[in-house]
Amino acid sequence: MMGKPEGLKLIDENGYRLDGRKKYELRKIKMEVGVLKSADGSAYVEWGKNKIMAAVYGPREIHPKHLQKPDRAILRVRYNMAPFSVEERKKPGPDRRSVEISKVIRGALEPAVILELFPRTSIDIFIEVLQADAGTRVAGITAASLALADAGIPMKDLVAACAAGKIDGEIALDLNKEEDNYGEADVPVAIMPIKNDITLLQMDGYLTKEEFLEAVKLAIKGAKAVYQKQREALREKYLKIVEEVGE
Amino acid sequence: MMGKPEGLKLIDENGYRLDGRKKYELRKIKMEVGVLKSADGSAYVEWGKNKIMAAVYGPREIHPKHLQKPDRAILRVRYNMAPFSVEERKKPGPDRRSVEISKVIRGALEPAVILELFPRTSIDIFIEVLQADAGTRVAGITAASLALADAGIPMKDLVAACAAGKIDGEIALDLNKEEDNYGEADVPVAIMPIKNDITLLQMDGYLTKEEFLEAVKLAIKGAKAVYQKQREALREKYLKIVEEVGE
Amino acid sequence: MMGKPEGLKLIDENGYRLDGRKKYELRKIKMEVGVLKSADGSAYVEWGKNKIMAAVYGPREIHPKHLQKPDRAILRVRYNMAPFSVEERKKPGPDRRSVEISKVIRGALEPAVILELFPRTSIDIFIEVLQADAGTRVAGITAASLALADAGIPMKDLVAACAAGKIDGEIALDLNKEEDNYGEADVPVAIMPIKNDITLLQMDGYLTKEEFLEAVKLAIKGAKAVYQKQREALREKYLKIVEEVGE
Amino acid sequence: MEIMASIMKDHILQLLKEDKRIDGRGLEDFRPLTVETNVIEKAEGSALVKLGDTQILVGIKVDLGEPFPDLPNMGVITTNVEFVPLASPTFEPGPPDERAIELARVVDRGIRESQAIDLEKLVIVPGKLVRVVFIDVHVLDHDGNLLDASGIGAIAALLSTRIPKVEYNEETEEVVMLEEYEKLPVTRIPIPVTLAKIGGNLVVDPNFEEEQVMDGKITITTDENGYISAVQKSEGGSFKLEEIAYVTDLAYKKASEIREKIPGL
Amino acid sequence: MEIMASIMKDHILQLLKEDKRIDGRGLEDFRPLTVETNVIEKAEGSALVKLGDTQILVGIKVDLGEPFPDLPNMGVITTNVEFVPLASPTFEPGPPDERAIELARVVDRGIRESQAIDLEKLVIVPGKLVRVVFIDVHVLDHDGNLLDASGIGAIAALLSTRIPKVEYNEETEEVVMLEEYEKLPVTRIPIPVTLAKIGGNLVVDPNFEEEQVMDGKITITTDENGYISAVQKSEGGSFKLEEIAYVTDLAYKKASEIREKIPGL
Amino acid sequence: MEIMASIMKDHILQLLKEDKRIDGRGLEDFRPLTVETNVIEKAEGSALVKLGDTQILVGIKVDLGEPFPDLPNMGVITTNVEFVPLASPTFEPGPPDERAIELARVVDRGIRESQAIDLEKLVIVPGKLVRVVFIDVHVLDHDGNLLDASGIGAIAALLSTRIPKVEYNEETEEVVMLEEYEKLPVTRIPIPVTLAKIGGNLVVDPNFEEEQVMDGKITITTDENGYISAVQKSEGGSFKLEEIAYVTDLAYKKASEIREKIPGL
Repeated sequence: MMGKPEGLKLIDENGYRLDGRKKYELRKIKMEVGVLKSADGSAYVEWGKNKIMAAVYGPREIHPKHLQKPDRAILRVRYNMAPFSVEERKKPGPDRRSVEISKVIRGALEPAVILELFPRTSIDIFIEVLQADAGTRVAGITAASLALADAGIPMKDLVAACAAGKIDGEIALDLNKEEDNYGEADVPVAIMPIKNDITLLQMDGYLTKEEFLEAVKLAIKGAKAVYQKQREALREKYLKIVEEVGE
Repeated sequence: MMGKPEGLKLIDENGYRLDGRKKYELRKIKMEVGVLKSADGSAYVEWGKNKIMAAVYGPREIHPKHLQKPDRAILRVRYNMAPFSVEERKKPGPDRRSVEISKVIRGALEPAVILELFPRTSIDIFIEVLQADAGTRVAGITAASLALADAGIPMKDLVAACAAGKIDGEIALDLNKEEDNYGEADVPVAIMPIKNDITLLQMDGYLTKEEFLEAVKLAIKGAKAVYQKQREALREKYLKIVEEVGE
Repeated sequence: MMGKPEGLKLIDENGYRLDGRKKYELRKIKMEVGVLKSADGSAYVEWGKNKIMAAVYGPREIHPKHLQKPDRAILRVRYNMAPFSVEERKKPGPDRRSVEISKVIRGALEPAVILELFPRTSIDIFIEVLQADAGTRVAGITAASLALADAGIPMKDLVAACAAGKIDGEIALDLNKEEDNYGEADVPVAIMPIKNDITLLQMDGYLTKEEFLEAVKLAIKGAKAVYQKQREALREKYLKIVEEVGE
Repeated sequence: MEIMASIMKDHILQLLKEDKRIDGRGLEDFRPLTVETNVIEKAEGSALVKLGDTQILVGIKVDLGEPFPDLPNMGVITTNVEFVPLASPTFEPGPPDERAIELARVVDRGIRESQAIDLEKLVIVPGKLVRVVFIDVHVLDHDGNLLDASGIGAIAALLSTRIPKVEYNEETEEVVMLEEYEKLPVTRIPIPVTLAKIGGNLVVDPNFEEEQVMDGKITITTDENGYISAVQKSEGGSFKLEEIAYVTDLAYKKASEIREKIPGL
Repeated sequence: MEIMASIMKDHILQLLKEDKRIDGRGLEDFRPLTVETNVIEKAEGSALVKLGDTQILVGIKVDLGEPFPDLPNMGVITTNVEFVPLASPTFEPGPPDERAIELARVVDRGIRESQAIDLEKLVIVPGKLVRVVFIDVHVLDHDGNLLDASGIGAIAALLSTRIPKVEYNEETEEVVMLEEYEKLPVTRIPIPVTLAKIGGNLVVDPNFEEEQVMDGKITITTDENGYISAVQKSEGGSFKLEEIAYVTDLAYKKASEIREKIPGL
Repeated sequence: MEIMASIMKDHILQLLKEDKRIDGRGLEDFRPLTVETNVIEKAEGSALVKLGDTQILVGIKVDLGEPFPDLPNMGVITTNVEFVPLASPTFEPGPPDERAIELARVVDRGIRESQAIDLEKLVIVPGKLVRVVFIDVHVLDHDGNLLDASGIGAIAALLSTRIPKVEYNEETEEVVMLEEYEKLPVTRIPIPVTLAKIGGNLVVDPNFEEEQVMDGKITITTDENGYISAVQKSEGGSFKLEEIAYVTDLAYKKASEIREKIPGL
């Protein structure tokens, strides 16, 4: 949230946003499952200008053995930005922001994964942001959840994610970079849609209670739309396999 | 030891130092034992403006197993300064000075601890300098020794410590920050008072042999006074326990 | 390869180089085997102004056990420059250049060492550049190979190394620092002379295929001359031992 | 260890069925809280927070420095948290781990997004020279809920901060520190309130044992104007929408109570 | 694992006796190669390379900065390679290891020594202000021969790079970015070609399995003028002089074929 | 290993009962010492010290740089020690560990506190430009008592140092290095002398085996004016006051003998 340039309007008189969307409209989202050979599961998500790749390795042996849990797998998540993914080149390696995001993404995915099935192993999730334009963490969760499914990891539900925020005083869905920079708040949310369980919830900004809850509800709606796209992407992958096996 | 400002007198014509002490006078010292819940033993020492907390964990399992000794415990010491403990904010994390001080403090405490009783374990001592005003290492040793006793670690004797130094050409006890900056030498000493064993001895400055030995003797006297305060602090803790059990 | 100062000639009209050598002439090389007490094997090489010390430790137990190979020893190489070894003081610790050189030196020595004889162990080679003047990697390989022999590690052959390069448009042997800076290419080569096996080959510069192969052949010739000196140095060491035993 | 943890979990859950907690508190009770300021004379501001057996020391240092290039008219605040191994057997020496980094960032957001400090008043020469405020949180004893204790300590320490006034001489381009002192421009009092979810129950201000067995937790930072300036769901577990609404309401209430305990308010 | 490796090695060697490879290629065949540029809009240049199942993404960022003191009349290029753990079970999180560093340095040498970029044209104010070109190689999927894929990606991304023209005002000493864009001054197209040695056989463009069992490998980078700008024998193993000659010839030939696939050439 | 150590300890203690040492020396004897200077031509000063089988190489590099803000009229010296793994099976690659740091700091204090180098003479422009002297100690072979060898090497290397004279042009604010060379202003010769305590016995210049079994050690650095400039009790063990007095006396005596061996004195 930075100081907004004088006179910049994020929503015009007709209710359109700078990129032409309406207040409750998602950016264009493309998903593809199974994009990497080396990984046990993988997915690629384009979400507006965000380009995110996720890979899953595991369940596999844990190297420093004292990290093993006798009764379940451990989930590890690494969210990373490519140096060229942002306007100003980012120095390689984790910064404090990506350490925090990796941690909350792990907390968002953990409730969905049935870790008890694979004691003493790790399931490692790697999220690479190849291009960033606000909302990378929800896009990353969405991609990681697909990659987990692609890897055949048993899950209670897919995790779908989306953000809402406040721009020009109004609650709006799925902020892009400019909106995030000059808006008043951002509320990323992840859910397991079957039971409406919220597994990620953050807020960065300044909101009344009412605005906050409105944003959460809107983000949940967005996440449900994302969920449908996730299911389609998995179905496509499934059909492709069936086709290949049929050949 | 920096260049002393023109005309600054550290001892006035009546033999008083800048903080009103006489040459052989200690700063005001307060000690409290058992100040932390999480640690196995702990102590807090205020020594002039120094504020030092020490904690002991152990004997406990050592994580990188190759560090284990089959016939005794290993003693580990970490001396650390809080970023706000000094005039100029100190960047967090160990610098070369604190690495050296941690090492010599370990050497000062090791002779007192009966390590043979706990093979394959570690006894970990953490010293946090919350405010620093010269003499943190002797205050830290004093606090750590109390924390060891509080943790019930068997010892041959308490380790008591104190420094002496040279200011305005004279040997004086227990330099404060200003005296340390503008003085000619600092001689920190730690002893096990029962047998008069010297377990820490350093000198930073420029002294004749006679001055050096005079400073050592004076510091030993100071350490013996500190020893009495340590015993009182432990007695107070003991009485408190007796009281609580009695209730 | 930097921009050459206007008018600087690296080879004069009589075919002499700046340090008085002819095109195909090696710098003066001195070798001594068994120069360190602590190491299992060691050697010191002066090659022009290069001063290089190499030590071998092993076969010995590997500390992080997961690095062990059940069927052979692992070879580890660390090439390091002393801070005072170059014109501008070098900050201690490995930089990207020394990481790469360590890796290619390992690849140059590995084919010669019979690693299968010592499963689950490591053989550690340390190369310290005490003074650098171009050609430190070939001098380092030469010294390391002697240190391996001194440590009694069974080898198929000694590894001998030498570089050739291009200066003032001509292929020349064993460039010194000035020639390396202002020359057009440098081609370091290591061989096992018995079978003419090339175990190190790099090229840094800009050469036609013909020039490149000419440089390789010339470097091989140089390495063979170095090989003779290695054998002499080992013979001297052997005679010294015989003498000592005889006493 | 794992067995002890599972026995402890059973015990805590059993108690929660009857709305009881392991240390006897009600579900909506904080532990006893004391906040003492000006405990470190060498720091420009400081606060020692005791929340039950949890102890946090916060020190504020204020330096002069350059503003961020994209924010030339704002001072700089930076929040750092040290989980020193003195405070818990679960802390290791070394640079801040993910727990300490998350904690620092949530405390920082609560302060920054509420504009608790008027950063524009920290500018001395726009684009060139501003005050840099270091908020250093030093954990002394970890008995749970470090985040609330740290957030309370941070704002209390900021409120206690006194800095020398400065005069800038435009001609000589020199800065003179005056003998006179002024307060930091603290305009709002954001307070974080954390609830843990344990087997379907929500408890405020979880202690160490409760944190060991909880599924997840959520922190809501609110200020005295009725605004939320930071929300963070942390660890695993999940929350229902109604739970979020409940947690938010309780956060306002608890924050008001806590604000009473801060010296000088 | 070790046993599987030895069985795989036997299998690969058995096939090689009949000049066959594990994936059906001939000894001198590259895997299918595609090069797509301008895939990252936020980068000044970019290229996605697929070489069989190996995938590499290269991004180019161009900043302004100071030249090296000893090279006041030259812009700066710097090559970094990230082996992110997404790309292979053999990669670990952390700073570049020796494999990534070697790869970056060989790619860098191939470009630098051929003077593929006219560094003098990157100078804005001699000795003071130049363009700094960051070549960032991001490995996405490691199925062998990362070096050739990276080298191809680097030069393709450089060729695709567009940077805003700048105007330097000598009086105000200010730099103005113009709306007009220009290409990077790329003057040569160096292409690395790698051959692995497996039990006495030489195979070009080794895949992951082949790399697991190879003795060593050699990379020759050549440009369209018939010059070699980098050679690197890597890993263990050894080569005969005649093999070096063969490898060099093949490198020229393969590089010409690869150059055809680079967009915009 | 542990058993070998205990057998060695018994053996060493047995000998010491008869005032004998494992290598045949008397309790107050140093091992043979040689000091050779100007061994590294590329360094401004250097010294190779052999103390028995211990070998230390010290290089001195002198740069130009800024003084510390609080010491504007003083040049800068900085001492670094590298325990490179070539020198001992007990050394690991990596940044200096606590042993190397302690050693560097004690050597540094011995030189600094005796004002062995006249730092005021290293100032070129007060507050702005001074000479920065890097003392780099490189351990080549560790057979015990690295500290004395390093201290001897450091002062010998400083004595051998030659630096180009400089001329500062106040108008152009440029520094010109002249062809003429001058010595570093070394005014005192501090020498560290170390004694180890082994089972109640004190032995000077402990070798590697003695260090393995010693309880602790003490180093006294003295100069030719009869002053002490550094004292360090190191490792465990304890000393009586009378032992300190004895050690100090012996340190003066031994330092005088050692000073004779330094070239150019």
